[in-house]
Amino acid sequence: MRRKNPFIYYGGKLAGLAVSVFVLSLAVFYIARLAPGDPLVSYYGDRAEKMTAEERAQAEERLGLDEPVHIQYTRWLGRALQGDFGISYKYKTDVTQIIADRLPNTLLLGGTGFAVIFAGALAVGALCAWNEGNLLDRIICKVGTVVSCIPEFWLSLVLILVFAVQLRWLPSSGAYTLGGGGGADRAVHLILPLTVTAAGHLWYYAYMIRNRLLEELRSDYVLLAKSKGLRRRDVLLRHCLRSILPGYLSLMAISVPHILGGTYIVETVFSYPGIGTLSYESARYQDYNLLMLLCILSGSVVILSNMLAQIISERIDPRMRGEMPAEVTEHG
Amino acid sequence: MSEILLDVQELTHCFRLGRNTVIRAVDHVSFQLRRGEIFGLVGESGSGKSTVARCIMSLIRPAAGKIRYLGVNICDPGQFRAHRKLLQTSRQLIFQDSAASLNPRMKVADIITEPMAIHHIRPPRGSLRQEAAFQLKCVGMDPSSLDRRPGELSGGQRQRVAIARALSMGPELLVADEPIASLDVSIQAQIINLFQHLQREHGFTFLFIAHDLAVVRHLCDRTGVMFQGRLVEIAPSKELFDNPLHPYTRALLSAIPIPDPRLERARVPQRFDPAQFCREGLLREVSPGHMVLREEADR
Amino acid sequence: MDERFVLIGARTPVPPPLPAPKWYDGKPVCSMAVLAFIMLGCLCCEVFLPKDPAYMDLLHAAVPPGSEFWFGSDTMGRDIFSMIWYGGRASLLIGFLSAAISAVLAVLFGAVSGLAPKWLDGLVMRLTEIFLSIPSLLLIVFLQAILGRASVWSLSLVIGITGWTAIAKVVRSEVRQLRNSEYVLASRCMGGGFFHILRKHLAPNFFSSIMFMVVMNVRSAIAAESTLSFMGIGLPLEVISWGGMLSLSEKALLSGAWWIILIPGVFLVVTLLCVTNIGSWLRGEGEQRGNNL
Amino acid sequence: MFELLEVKNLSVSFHTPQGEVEAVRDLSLSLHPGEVLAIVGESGCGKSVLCKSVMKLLPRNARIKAGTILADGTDVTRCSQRDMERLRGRLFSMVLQDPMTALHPAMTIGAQIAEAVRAHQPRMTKMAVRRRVLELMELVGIDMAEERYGHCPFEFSGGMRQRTVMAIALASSPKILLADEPTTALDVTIQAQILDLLRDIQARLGTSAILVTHDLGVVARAADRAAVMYAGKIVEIGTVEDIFYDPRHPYTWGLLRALPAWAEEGQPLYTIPGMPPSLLHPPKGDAFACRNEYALAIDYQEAPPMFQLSDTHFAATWLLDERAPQITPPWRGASYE
Repeated sequence: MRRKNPFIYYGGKLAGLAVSVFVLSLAVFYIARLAPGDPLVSYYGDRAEKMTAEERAQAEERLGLDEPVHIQYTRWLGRALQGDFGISYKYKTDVTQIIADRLPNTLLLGGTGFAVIFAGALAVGALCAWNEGNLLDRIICKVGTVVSCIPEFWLSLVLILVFAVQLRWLPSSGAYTLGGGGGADRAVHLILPLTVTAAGHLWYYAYMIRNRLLEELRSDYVLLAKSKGLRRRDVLLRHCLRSILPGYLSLMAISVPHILGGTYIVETVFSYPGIGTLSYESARYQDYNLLMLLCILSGSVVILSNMLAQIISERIDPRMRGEMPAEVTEHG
Repeated sequence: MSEILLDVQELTHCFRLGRNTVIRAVDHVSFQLRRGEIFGLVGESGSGKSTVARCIMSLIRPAAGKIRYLGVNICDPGQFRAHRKLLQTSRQLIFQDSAASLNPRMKVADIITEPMAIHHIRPPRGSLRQEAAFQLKCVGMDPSSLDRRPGELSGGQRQRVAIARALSMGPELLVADEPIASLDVSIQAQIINLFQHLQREHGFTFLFIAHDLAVVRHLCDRTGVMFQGRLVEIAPSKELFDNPLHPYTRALLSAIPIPDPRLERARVPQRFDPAQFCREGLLREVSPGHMVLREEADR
Repeated sequence: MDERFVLIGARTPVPPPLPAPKWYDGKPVCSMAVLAFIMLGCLCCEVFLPKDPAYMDLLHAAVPPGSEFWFGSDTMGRDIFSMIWYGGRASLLIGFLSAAISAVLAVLFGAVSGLAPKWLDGLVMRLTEIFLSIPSLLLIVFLQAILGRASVWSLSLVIGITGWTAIAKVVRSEVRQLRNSEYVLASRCMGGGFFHILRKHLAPNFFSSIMFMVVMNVRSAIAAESTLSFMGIGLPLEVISWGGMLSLSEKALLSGAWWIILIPGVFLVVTLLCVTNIGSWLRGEGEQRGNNL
Repeated sequence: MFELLEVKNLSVSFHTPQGEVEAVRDLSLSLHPGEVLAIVGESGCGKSVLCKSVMKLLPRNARIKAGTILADGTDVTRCSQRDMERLRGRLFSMVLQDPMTALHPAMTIGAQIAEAVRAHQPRMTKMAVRRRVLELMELVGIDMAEERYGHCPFEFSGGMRQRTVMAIALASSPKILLADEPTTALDVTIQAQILDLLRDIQARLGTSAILVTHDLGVVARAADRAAVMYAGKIVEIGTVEDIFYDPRHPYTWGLLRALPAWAEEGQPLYTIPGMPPSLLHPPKGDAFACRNEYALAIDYQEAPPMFQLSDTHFAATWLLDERAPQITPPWRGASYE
């Protein structure tokens, strides 16, 4: 077996990433400009509608919107490569600045959500597999199926209705109380959005873990491990979990966009100041520069996590490294 | 001596494993099948016997070598295309795992008549269904199974259906790739008898691939032994079993357990170290019809 | 001599009659019945609707459930009971339509990718990946903007276009697996052409295995419609749908009008649950059929 | 005589959606210390289930309905999960059929054997465990043990993997080794090596073994006693000589006669007609009756009891009843020219 040169290996992956991001930015740039709508409205507000043709032309020239799209794109690309992503039409400040303000909130929500889903799914899945067919397993399965059927926005509404409006235990919106904002305050504001984010996805992964574990538990090597006197717990945790982990890790890496998409909706319902609300606004109001950066950010996260998933499954599992599919030439 | 139906010459095929490793699955294999004979191809797993079968059935295009069937070089795409219908109707293949080689969603009747439907052949017994019932009876099954699906049949019955499908076209050459390996002992005997009976009745040429030497000895007229992609010995079955010449053949024969405890325990199996195996060399005829792989230096 | 000890030899046994399986065995009867009930109710709602679902009775805005408004009225004074049955049409239609659209797209792309040579397969899969990496919410907003004013048809198209990637991947791997299966090999050996194999072997085996994905897509399409309409980027307010009804919930939250939020939501969730149950039954069915060999 | 393993009236059933499958039906059996007992039968006759019920490794839908399994004086059927964990590996352990799937694909060979060593000696030092693992690897004939310690199963051939499985099974010096078709998935030449290794180790360590197989050749090579199973029951049991040279049950006759090794040139093979019965609804009386050309009328009504022929030889067929007609056995014992 020949080891690949790590520089070539990772270099190739990075080049692939760069190409993908380039194609993505091109696609988003063109689609955004194809879409009908007036970017001037988001810059000048209502004033844009009362502009004379001359004023419009001037304004478009100032924003660089008068030239053909491909020139606009090259100009944008040139600046972007130097770290200048332009200004937001709506907020009239540097795009990077706006995103930098909001990003920590989304990272906090998405990151903790991801961690909760990752660990929770493992725990719940393993618990169910351990108690296969028992009352506990059946109850968890039923509850999980029902919860996974509830759309996130409605769950948010119900939770707000119960905990914020009726019981008044938890705040209904925002990331922190205006003026205040200590760690505890942020944590309290995080509870409901986090619950919704986790509830929407947790069962999907937990159920997958459960089924994969059960599949593993029926395999021959488990029989052998048991017959050598290992305890059931050790078999489950040390053997079965170990063999499903690479698959799970890569699945979780691929699932980043889904969880990200979920936080967008949750952010909107809870008026949580994050990237989600921002990208929704920017797409609606043709805030081109903001939109581009947001798309590239989320796109790179997704592509990166896809690659990560691939690398994980190639690295962890020795079978992947050793056996390559035989090539068969066919005809007939 | 009857005419040669299939002539395999210097057949070679490689599988690529990874970037640098290439495995020679079949390495300069040559043999001939005469019309109407049963030829056994024996070898352990990974010896390349299945690859030979697939090359003969044109499922794999060999890397080198020639296969002439009824005078047609089937490795040549042009000749293959010119004689496509002949090749596809008169050669039939039976797989090891009948569960996988029968479409689980088709009914037995449709499975058996699939080749006819493909080539738009008018069934000689009226309708396709009657044809299927007839073929099913030929392989010892009741026509009541016509509307069942493979999942509702037992392993032996499924293999019978696969045989019926292969025979429905009246083939000249039947290739069976380990057709009994996944069956029970008592069912194996039934299928072997069926093969023997059908071969006598139809007179097709039969290439039987197996790893069970006792079965091959019973069924086949001539036998070839393969090891690591090379054909190491060919001889009439009786001759091969009574007087094996290649050390690998000897080791293989001595490893088959004899179902007699006293005899069996008195025997010491011969070992054959794969490291000693010399891939180079040629098949040389030592007595009429008996060929052994010998190193060049022996010449 | 004892009569019982007479040599009579082998006799074919008469197999005991197996108890005929009941038609409902293993089927999710309850889910099917509830879903059928809801669908039927939505289809012929004109027959029994007590009020015009679109009529805004501003004098009776946000009335709690009672004898006049069975399920209460919303903040614009419309009767929620009538809206649910009427609005279900749009929601269900969008669900089925977009699932159909994405299934067609997925089969197209997946089959091409599964049957194509390696380089084309790689290219298609890479494109799919990039497509997947645009957050679907943004994609929907874009597409909506391009298609202009949202209607049931345009929204179905948009949701359909964004939802095909997952099925496409399954289709691709399924096609690859089937293509290498022994019965396809056997058929090729007998001279079966591409279309013969496609019709006889690939299509039947593969439809059953993607059926459950399609059903699951119905579910996610209904959920997506409601989410979009709720966020105000789906159907316009005048077109009644379950999601649209919930978009009024912000005012309802403030006034504590729970029925505006809960009752349409419960309908939505029950429908989704029924579809999910049917979907997972289909999946189990497919697996069992694959295994009973 | 002291019996290492005594199975009495064991019945095991599987609960499937189609109904109850009676895999093992009222089966009794004993294993003497230091012997190899072969269990022969076709697939689905319940021989594997018997093995797994001794170790209580049955799948979840299976249940031991009746009977006792006394292993070295302990009734296994009453043991709790924890007790079984303590017994497995030390009292009995298992060699599985397919070495390709029996080993954890992502763990090194050494680690898997070491796990088995440590399962019953948790206090052993790392060095001692390693020493023991290398010793075991040598015992089962894996050379270059030091080097192969860190290899993963996919780098091993089938024979090597089966040796590894044997090393794992022997790690805690069990008294009983249950080998479930240990050579079926292997090539003939490897099969001979593994069988000889099994005999060799068994003789050296004084282990008793149950060898489950469908191949009478394997029985002849490696077993002291043999039990023939059909449809969840033992139909004949005796020493290997009893079974091969003086078989009494029609099914044993059929099995021996059907072997291609005994076939006469140019003649068709003898075949047992029909198929094994489904254990979903086992037929009344003797399950073999409908395939048995020597079936008596009573075979279709009542299952035969075990008739004792000698100290070691038992068979369950009504032909041995004194009221039955005298039959000349079609098989007068093995004779290889």
